[in-house]
Amino acid sequence: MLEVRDLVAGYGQAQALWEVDLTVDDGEIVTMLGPNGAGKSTLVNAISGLIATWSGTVELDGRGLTDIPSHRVAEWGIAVVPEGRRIFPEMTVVDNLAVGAYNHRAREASEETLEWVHGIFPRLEERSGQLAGSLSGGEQQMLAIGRALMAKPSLLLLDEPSLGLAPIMVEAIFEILRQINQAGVSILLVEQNAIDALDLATRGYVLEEGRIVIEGASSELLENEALRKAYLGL
Amino acid sequence: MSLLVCKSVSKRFGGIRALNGVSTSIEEHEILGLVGPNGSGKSTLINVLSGLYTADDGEAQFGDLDLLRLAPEKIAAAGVARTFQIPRPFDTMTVRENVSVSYMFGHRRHSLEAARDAASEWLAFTGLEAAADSPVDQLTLHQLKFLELARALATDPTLLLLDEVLAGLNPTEIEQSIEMIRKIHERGITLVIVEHLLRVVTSLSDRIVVLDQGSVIAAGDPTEVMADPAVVAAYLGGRAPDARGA
Amino acid sequence: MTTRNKTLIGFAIAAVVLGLVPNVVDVLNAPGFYLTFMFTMFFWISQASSWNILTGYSGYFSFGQGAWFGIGVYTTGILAAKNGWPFLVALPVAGLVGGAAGLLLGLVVFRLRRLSGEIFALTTLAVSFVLASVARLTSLIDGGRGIFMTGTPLPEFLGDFRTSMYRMTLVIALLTVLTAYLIFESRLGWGLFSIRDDEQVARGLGVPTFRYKMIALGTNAFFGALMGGVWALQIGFITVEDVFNIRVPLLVILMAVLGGMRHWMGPVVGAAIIYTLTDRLNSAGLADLNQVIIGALLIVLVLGVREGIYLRIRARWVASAVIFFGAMAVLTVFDVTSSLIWDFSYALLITMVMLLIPTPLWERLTPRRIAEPPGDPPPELPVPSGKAST
Amino acid sequence: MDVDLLAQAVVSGVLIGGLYAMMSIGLSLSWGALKIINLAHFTFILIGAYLTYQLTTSFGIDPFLMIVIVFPLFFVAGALLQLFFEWAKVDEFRSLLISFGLFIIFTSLVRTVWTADFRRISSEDNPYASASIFVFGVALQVPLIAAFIAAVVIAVGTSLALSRTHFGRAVRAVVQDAEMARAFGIDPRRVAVILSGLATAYSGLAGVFIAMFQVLSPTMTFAWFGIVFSVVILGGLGSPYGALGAGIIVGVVGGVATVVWGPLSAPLVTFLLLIAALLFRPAGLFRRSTA
Repeated sequence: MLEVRDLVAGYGQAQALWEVDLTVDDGEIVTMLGPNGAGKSTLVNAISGLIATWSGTVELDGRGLTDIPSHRVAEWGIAVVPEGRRIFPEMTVVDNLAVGAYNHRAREASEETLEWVHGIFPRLEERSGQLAGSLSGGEQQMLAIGRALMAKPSLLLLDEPSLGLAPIMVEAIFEILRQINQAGVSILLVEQNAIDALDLATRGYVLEEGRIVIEGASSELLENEALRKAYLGL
Repeated sequence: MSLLVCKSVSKRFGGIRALNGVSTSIEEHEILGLVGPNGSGKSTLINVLSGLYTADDGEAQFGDLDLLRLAPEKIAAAGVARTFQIPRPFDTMTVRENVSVSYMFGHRRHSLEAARDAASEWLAFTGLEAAADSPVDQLTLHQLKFLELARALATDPTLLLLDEVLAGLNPTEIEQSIEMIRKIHERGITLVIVEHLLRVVTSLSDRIVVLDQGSVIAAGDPTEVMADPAVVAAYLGGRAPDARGA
Repeated sequence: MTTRNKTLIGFAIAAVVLGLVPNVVDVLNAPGFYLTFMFTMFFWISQASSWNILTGYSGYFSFGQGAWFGIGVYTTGILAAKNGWPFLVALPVAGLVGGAAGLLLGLVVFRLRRLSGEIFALTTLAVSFVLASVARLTSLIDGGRGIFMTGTPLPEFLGDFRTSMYRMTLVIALLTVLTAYLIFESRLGWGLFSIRDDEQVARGLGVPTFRYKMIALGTNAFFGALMGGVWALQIGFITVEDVFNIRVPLLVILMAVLGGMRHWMGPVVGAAIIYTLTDRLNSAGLADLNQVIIGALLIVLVLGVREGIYLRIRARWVASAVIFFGAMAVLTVFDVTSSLIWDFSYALLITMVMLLIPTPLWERLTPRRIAEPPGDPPPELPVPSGKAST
Repeated sequence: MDVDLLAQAVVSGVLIGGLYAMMSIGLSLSWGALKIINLAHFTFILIGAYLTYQLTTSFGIDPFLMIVIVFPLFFVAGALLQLFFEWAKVDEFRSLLISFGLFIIFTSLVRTVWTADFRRISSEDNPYASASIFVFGVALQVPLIAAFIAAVVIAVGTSLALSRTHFGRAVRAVVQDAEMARAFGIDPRRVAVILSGLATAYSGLAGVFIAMFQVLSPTMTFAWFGIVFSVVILGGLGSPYGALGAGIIVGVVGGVATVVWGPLSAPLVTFLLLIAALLFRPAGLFRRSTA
């Protein structure tokens, strides 16, 4: 469903991605691994339209995303859980979720979606009226995921959801991602935490210094020496 | 001999503990690599040591000064300089003026006239002479990073904290930057480099300190440290071995 | 000879030439409004330059010029007019009181918390409102009755009233601009510029930001009040409404922004232009149109000439000189207008039109060599070493 | 001290506070949400007032009817102005300078059209000016009561809109993180244009009420600076309830100071309050502290 071809992107003058190719099929969980600064966040931001691509194409279900205004991307079925969560801190939890369902397609179904999201994250229902900025790190991550789900995406992009969370919370979040996937949402999971991510995903890519250096099934990648090399520089 | 000794340095942002009692030391004339996964607290440590953030707790002895209790300008005057990951040049000034200002203040005070000459020296050292009289908005990222270096060097530091000098550069530029870091070190300046390109850090550093979730999880010889299971787990994730959080 | 010495000699020449103007006017028996025109311009040049020492140099945007001006006006008003001090003794006291008030404000705003730009700006605005209210309430200052300055005696060596005003404002304007220049060419100046560009980085490089900001604010307030002290005489009857209104800060901002805040000459040029335009349009009975033109000019310049008119003139100095002096010559020789001031303002307007041409268009219209001032090497483009392929 | 006088001062202070709030909400929204310190709001109020004067005087339109005329007219003007700001890509500082330029232009245009003479709607065209209602023995001018009610409606309405509607959530999302808002389908530009229209319309309405009971002069904007900035800062940027609360505080404090220390002391007390707020609570008195 998602096809990225020859994607080149960066910030200002700094090029961060060199001709990246990747695909996510319907119903898949694909993970994009790589150490700090490999260009993973740039990739997420370029696909979700947060930054302009320099060249190359991004297609969702055969429709090109690179030329539409970035506020339309949500309408087309891509939702993002950005690095650092970036929830709206001075809005309540329920308002954050409502913003997630802002696009017209999602807005009509927002009540049912909200029920679904509350089912996945009962904690968010308990905290409905609370300001999002006052939530704990783990709860904020749930909110960021919940907000993205409210957009009724066919593809969910996650940028390092495990960042800064206690291992037990990481486990919980990844378990929920599996649930979400079973409900029919494809997932592109960008992670530094390779072992947990590969445990979840069917396939994976490894990004190093802006280029994809390895790709393959999760089980193969885990054994791949190149993965360690990419991460640990040894 | 230790140039800088950090004892249980802590810094919280809201509910997040960015630095959780970091204790470590920096030896004279060494290159210390400071590494760790995203969000592990490396940049926060640099920001605390350079006075940009106020630490909540701990001390950082530099000679008989505690850097954590000093204003940033006093830290600079003591001989500690830093660079920023995203270059922050003075953008209404030319390249030369940027460096001159830093020479005028910095570690010792100098006159305006002396600063013009000294700036040339540091611009030559960093290979920026050709761009000396350009406004900074005409520089490439690579040049801006070298300007960060030139400006920090012009303060005449004994300790230089480099925050992700290589981020955003292409392979050729990375090679050039590594050469530059070596040259700086040869001048007798002690370096702390925060870097995510581990192959570069391991080859450059005399010693490595690994941070994870605001704590030091390993320190020592680069190759040994990077093979430490706790470090591997910090980077690759998965079941945390018992060493975690030690 | 160094640039600095050249500039200082320039100041000396300007001082001598301008100092002789009253004598020339006397000899030629020229109308007295020339002197009034010029000393009012000196007033604005000094106000704008002193404001720029704080705001242009350090980047801390101040709406407080009216406060310093007002402190000066009222200090000489109280000391000289109400208590009979000799004017020339009261005058420096006015400057010092203003400077002290500036430092006091600085102590609070720079120490208490790191105020963001707009909050600092509003605090300075509020300070002038408070001063106005205090003056209105306190009978020791004004008490709503106003102060008559007209009877204040001036020393005889200064000449008649007009000449005295001219000489005093000239000296203060020269001192203000000279101070602005000396700061511009000093460690203090560079420290302030670095604060303007990035205060955090400046501190990190060792700039004593608190002290420097205090000096800048103190200097601004000192000169603002000193010139205010003289201006009390010109106002004649001092009232709170005339002194603490929003006019002084607004015009000063306009002048400095128009002329360019990044250079010590910017406010000088800006004040000269704005004051000339204002004065001429007012005398032509077009006071309202005048405001419209100035407002529009401000918008156009903020959008189109971000560096300010002065740096534009430097970049196009040949064209500026040719057009300005050419126009002056033509207008004077053919006696088109009724006075030299009109010639001057028309020449100024024509030159401004040329200066408003956007830089890209200008560069296409002119061969590059001509636009370059001599002595300044052409800016070289940096050599991209190993630039990222895009 | 006369208790009756004090009571009168408090009650009319509350009412005039409503007017202050209405004068300030536009600037507050523009500054807080659009990051544009739009000094032109002072002239929007002025033009709203003069327009009311002109149309009521020339055509005998009921002053209250002006609300329906001014609102859409000023909404469009504000929207256009925002498009201009977007086109010019101005930052906060330059927005201050540009809107200052607009301020100068509009003020002198008002002076050109209506001259510097004092203007007041004649009592034939404006029967409300002299009408009073007695509440608890305190005489209250009808326009002032109307202005207070309008201010409450605007503050409550805007607040509810911001908290309950899709548009309101979009506004808050854009203010807090425009990039994320965009990622979820919000077009920040559209939001800004609508908001600017509303803010400008509110300022125009304040002018309508001012024309109903005050004598107009082109220089009256200068007197507003202190009050409006006090209300905006005390109330917290971008907060309609804050502006209402701060307006009432400024109104009451001014009224009480007048009774206790005389009319001249009112601005002093107001501005001291403002300075205290700037130094100790720059985020405003009513803001929940989040960080």
